[in-house]
Amino acid sequence: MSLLEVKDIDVHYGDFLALRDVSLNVEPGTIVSLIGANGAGKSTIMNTICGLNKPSKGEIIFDGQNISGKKPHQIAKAGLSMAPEGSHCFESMTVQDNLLMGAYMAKGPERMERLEGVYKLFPILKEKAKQQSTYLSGGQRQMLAIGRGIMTQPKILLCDEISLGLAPVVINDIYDKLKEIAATGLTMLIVEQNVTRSLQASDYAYVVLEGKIVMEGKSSELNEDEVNDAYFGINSFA
Amino acid sequence: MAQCIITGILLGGLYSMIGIGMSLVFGIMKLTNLAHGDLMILGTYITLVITRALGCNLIISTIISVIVMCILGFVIQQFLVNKVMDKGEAPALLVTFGLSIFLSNLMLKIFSADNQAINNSLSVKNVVSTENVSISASYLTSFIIAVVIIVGLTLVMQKTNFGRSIRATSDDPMAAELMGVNTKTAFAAAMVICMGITAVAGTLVGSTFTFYPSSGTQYLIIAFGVVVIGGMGSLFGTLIGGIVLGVAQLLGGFVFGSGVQMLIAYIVLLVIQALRPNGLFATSAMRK
Amino acid sequence: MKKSKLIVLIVILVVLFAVIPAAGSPNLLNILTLMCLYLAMSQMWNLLGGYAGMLSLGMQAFIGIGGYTLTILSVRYGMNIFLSIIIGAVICALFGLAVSPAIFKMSGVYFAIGTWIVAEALNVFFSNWKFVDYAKDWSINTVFGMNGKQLYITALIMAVLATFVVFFLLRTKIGLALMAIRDSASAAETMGVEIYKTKLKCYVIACFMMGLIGGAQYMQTAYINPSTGFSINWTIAMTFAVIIGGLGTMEGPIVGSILYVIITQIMYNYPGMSNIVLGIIAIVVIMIAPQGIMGTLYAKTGFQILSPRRSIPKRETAKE
Amino acid sequence: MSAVLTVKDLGISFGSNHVLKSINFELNENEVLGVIGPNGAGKTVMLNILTGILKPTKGTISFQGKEISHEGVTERCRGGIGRTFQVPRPFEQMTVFENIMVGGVFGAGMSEAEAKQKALEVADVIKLDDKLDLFAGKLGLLDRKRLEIGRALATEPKILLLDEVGGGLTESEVGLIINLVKEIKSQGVSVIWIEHIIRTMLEGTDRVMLLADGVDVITGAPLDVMNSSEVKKVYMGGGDDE
Amino acid sequence: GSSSSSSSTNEGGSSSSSGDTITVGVVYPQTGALAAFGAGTEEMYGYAVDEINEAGGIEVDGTTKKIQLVYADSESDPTKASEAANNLIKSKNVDIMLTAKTADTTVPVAAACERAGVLCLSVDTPDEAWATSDYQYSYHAGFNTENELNSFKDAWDAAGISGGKVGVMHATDTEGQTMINAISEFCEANGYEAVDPGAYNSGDTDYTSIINSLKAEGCDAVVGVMLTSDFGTFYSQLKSSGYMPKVTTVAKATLFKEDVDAAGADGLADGLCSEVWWTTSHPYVSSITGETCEELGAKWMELTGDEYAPATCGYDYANVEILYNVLKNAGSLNLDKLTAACDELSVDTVIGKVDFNEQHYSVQPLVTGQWIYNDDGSWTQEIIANTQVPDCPTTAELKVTK
Ligand SMILES: Nc1ncnc2c1ncn2[C@@H]1O[C@H](COP(=O)(O)OP(=O)(O)OP(=O)(O)O)[C@@H](O)[C@H]1O
Ligand SMILES: Nc1ncnc2c1ncn2[C@@H]1O[C@H](COP(=O)(O)OP(=O)(O)OP(=O)(O)O)[C@@H](O)[C@H]1O
Ligand SMILES: [Mg+2]
Ligand SMILES: [Mg+2]
Repeated sequence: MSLLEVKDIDVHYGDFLALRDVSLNVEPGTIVSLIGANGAGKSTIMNTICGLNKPSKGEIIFDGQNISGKKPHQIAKAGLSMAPEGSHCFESMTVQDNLLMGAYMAKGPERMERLEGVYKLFPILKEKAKQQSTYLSGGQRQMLAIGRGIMTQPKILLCDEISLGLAPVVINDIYDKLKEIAATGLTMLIVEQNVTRSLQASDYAYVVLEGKIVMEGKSSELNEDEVNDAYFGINSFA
Repeated sequence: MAQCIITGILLGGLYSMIGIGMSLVFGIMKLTNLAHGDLMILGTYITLVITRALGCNLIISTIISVIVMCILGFVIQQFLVNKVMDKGEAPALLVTFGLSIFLSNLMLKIFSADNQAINNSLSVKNVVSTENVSISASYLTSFIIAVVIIVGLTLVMQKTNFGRSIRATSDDPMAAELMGVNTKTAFAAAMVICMGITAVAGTLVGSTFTFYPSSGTQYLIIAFGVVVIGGMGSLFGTLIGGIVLGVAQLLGGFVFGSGVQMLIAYIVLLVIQALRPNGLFATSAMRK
Repeated sequence: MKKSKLIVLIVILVVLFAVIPAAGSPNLLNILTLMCLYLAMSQMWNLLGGYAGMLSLGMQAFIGIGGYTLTILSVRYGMNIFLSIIIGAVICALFGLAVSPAIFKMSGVYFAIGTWIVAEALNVFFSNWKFVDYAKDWSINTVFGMNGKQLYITALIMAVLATFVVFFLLRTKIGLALMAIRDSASAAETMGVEIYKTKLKCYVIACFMMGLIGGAQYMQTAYINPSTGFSINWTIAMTFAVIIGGLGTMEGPIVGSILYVIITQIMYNYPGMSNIVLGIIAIVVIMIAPQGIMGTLYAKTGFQILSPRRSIPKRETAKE
Repeated sequence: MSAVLTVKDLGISFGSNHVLKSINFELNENEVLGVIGPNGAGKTVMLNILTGILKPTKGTISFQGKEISHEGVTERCRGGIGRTFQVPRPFEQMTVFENIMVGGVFGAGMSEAEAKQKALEVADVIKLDDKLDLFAGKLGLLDRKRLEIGRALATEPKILLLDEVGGGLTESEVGLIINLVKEIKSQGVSVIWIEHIIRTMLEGTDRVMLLADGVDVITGAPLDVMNSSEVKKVYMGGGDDE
Repeated sequence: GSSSSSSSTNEGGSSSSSGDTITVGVVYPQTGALAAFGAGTEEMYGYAVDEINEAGGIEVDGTTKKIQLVYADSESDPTKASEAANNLIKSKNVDIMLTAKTADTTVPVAAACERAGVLCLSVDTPDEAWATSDYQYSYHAGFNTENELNSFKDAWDAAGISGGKVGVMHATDTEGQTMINAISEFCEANGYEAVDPGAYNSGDTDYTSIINSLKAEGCDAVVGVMLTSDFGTFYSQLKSSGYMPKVTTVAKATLFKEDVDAAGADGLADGLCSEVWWTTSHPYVSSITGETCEELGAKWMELTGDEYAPATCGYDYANVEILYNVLKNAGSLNLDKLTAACDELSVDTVIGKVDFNEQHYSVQPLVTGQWIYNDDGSWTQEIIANTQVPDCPTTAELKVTK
């Protein structure tokens, strides 16, 4: 049975129809990636799943529970967490408090354990633990956001623009670690701009074009050039 | 001179009581509550009415007033402020502006413009009375309560999961939701706490000074002054802000005459503001 | 073309307002005078609060200075009343300039509060200032001779002047800079916008105009003391008018102040209810139309008479 | 080739955090200098110093032979230093057209009429000519990045500082940005370009500088730098190349 | 219509008492900080006017007319008072304006009337506060600082502190300034020594530095003219400072029972002395009907349901009395005739003889009262001195405060 099942959803921004009949499935223990050009609707899909947008049609089933129309915090409590696009740190709080917020729903001692885990993944965050997150560089914020997502220890973690602004060394690192984490049973839905990396990292991929899913398949079976063609489609300028 | 400094510090305690609620609401919701003064005076009236009507002990009526104000805080947050919060800073500010006009005039209608004072024995008592120095019991009480509340609240905000969730909500409501925080409830909780404290401040003000329905404006300026000196959102800053304002006022009165004591306090305030535009202890959440 | 339509509209309005005194009753004249005065004030408040991002709670400082200058110069020194209010306006501009180094360090709420404190400080200062006879109640008997028509014309001039000042300011570079600063100060700065100077220009112009309007207001009121001259109620009235009309629109203050005066006139019949009703209206308007009447109308329909927007020239001319 | 910008021994600390220790480099006339470095290396900080937003603790910056360390933000902009922000900061409630005009009027000191013409020209360059009357707040990420560049161009800069304008863009969009920068360069503008995308460094720049540990570790031809052991060690990770 | 009055109205011809009524505007604080002053106003004005109308009205310009009152709220705000007066003049076309209840009301209303050329009759504001301008059409009956100080001196004398020091509590407002300007000379003339601890601003929350000066000088009495709220705050701080003068005489603060109660907890203001404008025991009678003050007081209680008739009862009635006599003497609504009638007016009213001087005001006498806090929590105002109105009986001896 799928852990997350999106069934035929439509999403509107005012009059603008941003998603049309989008359906997708995420099996437990897998990494699924969304691929698409800018403005294709990837963030919209992610935001709708975690309750920041309301679908005007269709439903979302998570862990056997219909979560469409629920509030983000209710969905988070059900075990679905997201590292949003643009990192969104709690600016006035220290790096450590930011991470602890990730474990908001957890019990005391467990929090500290998870914290150590994240520090191992991003040593720089440990260095800056007592600093206010406002002073982090662009990439450090991104790490903080991902770390915070991991702190929630969700059943499924959504990462939007996971490698935005990160140095290649860090990106490689993250993907290595994500594989490790996934091996322990964490399920993930990620958005990644780089097609090659995206296909390498994931088990299954969906290609989004102008609010519709235009292609899907096992990552290992998808052809990179076809994927590129699929999502550039009409969108090439040159 | 010594008298002025001591009284100034103690008066500062009362001032910071007046400022705490406003500082918290700003720190947490980025909301400048223009109705703060009127809400506080409403709290004062509730205490007064209960004391008169039930003839009960001041502490009990304060507790009832705190409860009523907490409920009111919840209602205001849920039905007014939460509804416009996501439309930007200005609309929420303007809602409190409307609320301020509405409340002060409603109180005028209900309680009439008569001056009032909350009956209590503290207001005319003193703790120490020597040739040179006398310490008023009500000032001292306010000061102690202020310190206790500020220390307690700081601990709650810094050390507890609840405090963190409120701070997180204040920084980035969307991200906080994603962490599982019910932000509307967090805001409401914050407002409830603020209003509870404000009710206590109201009682203290009512038992120290005479008041009337439109007194709110006067205390709004004081709350502003306290919060602006200390830095919006900083609890410790609120205490310091109160003391600075109180001492500036009293020393100003001592040196230049009573008539200009507030002028001196305002000038000190403006100078501090010009030198430290975000107050002495601004939380960096204010950095844009 | 659009511009000519605008000019026609303005001419019609001005002519209409100029003709009314001949036809209207004294009561109507009185109401129109009030409308014009509040309109002028809220237009200036809106210039700062709505366009320049300087939400001020201290505009009463300049109403007070304007009123007091009129009083002292004309009553005590027998100066011509119009000359007095112009001098008052100049004093206001200078005062604004003098306090600007301090209050311009503040921004956002801090600015709002800072300006209010300045006004409060003035209130206390005037109350303790021998030169103005402390907090004495002054009857401004030099303006007793002005009749309703003269008052109305003065107020009308203020209203038209204030509106045009705002309109032309926004059509100049300052307008462009203000919009940019409002949206992102740091980006504006790296585009070469001089934030401090731009804001200062607006502020000083608004101070000058406020002083002028304050003088005109006190020709009407003919009575002043520090606590009324420097009363926060002035700013409350302006704020109210701008909120319900629409912050950051040029028509907002016009619509808002007309409504404000109408509401207060109606509420004369229900003592004590006036402000309760105004408070409720303010809340309701913000709840259902956070951008005010004109702001919401603009967002919904694009309707705007006096637009600060820059039009895009025709392509052909561009590519030649 | 002569240098338009010379940076000598530039350093800055935040408290005990010595973010930049000593940066030295030259930017030549009509050159695109790529800057790479690990996250938190101080690339954005360096840009903020060059534009005058941050004050350095030491070092000198000379622009067109003139020392400019003491100049303010607007002064430098008018002098010919344009920049973009890592996170775009458009004037959201102004139209695209007005956004660009701001650059012309204040950065280049044009009259409004001139600025309008300039805005049209720039819009063609950045390919936003069909979105001129949209409010900037409504733009998508790519368009926001383009607008960032467009506004900076309108100030008629001698040098243009780009902070991750390709971040978050797809491969093909990155290609578009590379072409855009080439076009800008062809108009005689020198560029400093911070980016984490290897392809932009290889295809879009004339030289690349690696920033790490607060110093400029290595500067040189793109391919050489990207293949250098230093870059592999601190930036690319491991020995595996892209 | 009474076109006659329009000759001198600047507005030009809109006087309009339609047919057989004379429209009289009344601006007073119905709401706001001064609302306590306004309580019962409409009842008392209405009662007095009904008496006139029921007796057939008044003959002006050849026809007998009834008086019709139209009210407007000053909201206790001078700016609003001025707008309210304008509104009455412009929209209700009032022929004559009445106003009362503190300078914050009477001064702006008088200013509006001067501007519009409408006769304005006012009462119950201290004369100096009102008479700061050369009025043409405004007349006032009140009391002056000298009367006030004389009534206070009676209390000081009774306290047995002759030759002692008197601390002066004065705000920066007109009344406070008037008092501080007059006090030195007054004290010197009467063998006291005035101590000036400095002015305060109305609304101040802390009086430490003033109290310190009073304490340091060892004042035997405190005199002042203060708002109730200021007084309450000051007095409780005075008490908690551990120092108390033998007698405290304060004008304005405690005219009504509600005020003394509000001044502070548990009978804080017990023993406070204040000036008394009018009581039901005053020996005067109505110039309209011959009713005694006693009867008027009873009427007040009947109409308002209050338990006692405050000083405003007599002054409200007196304002209509003045209106009545002026109209009767002028026999016209012509502004010149009305002002002439005012200038010549000399009539015995329930607040004593009203006779306007060159500066258009008439000084009424005062007696001295002391507030006594009863065991059951109620207040009694005892009359402890009656030098200015000997026929008004005293009810008690002064009680010295400790
Ligand atoms: N809040 C909003 N209001 C209106 N339109 C929106 C909003 N957010 C997104 N859109 C529009 O919806 C479409 C999909 O946007 P979305 O952010 O989901 O794209 P994306 O695939 O995540 O792109 P990117 O790679 O740039 O992040 C775009 O056309 C965008 O302009
Ligand atoms: N105002 C500040 N106060 C304290 N530390 C700061 C401040 N600004 C930046 N820093 C620190 O300086 C370092 C460099 O930051 P900078 O933003 O320049 O990195 P960057 O090279 O642009 O990285 P990225 O590629 O991730 O954007 C970071 O470690 C950051 O924490
Ligand atoms: Mg996206
Ligand atoms: Mg950076």
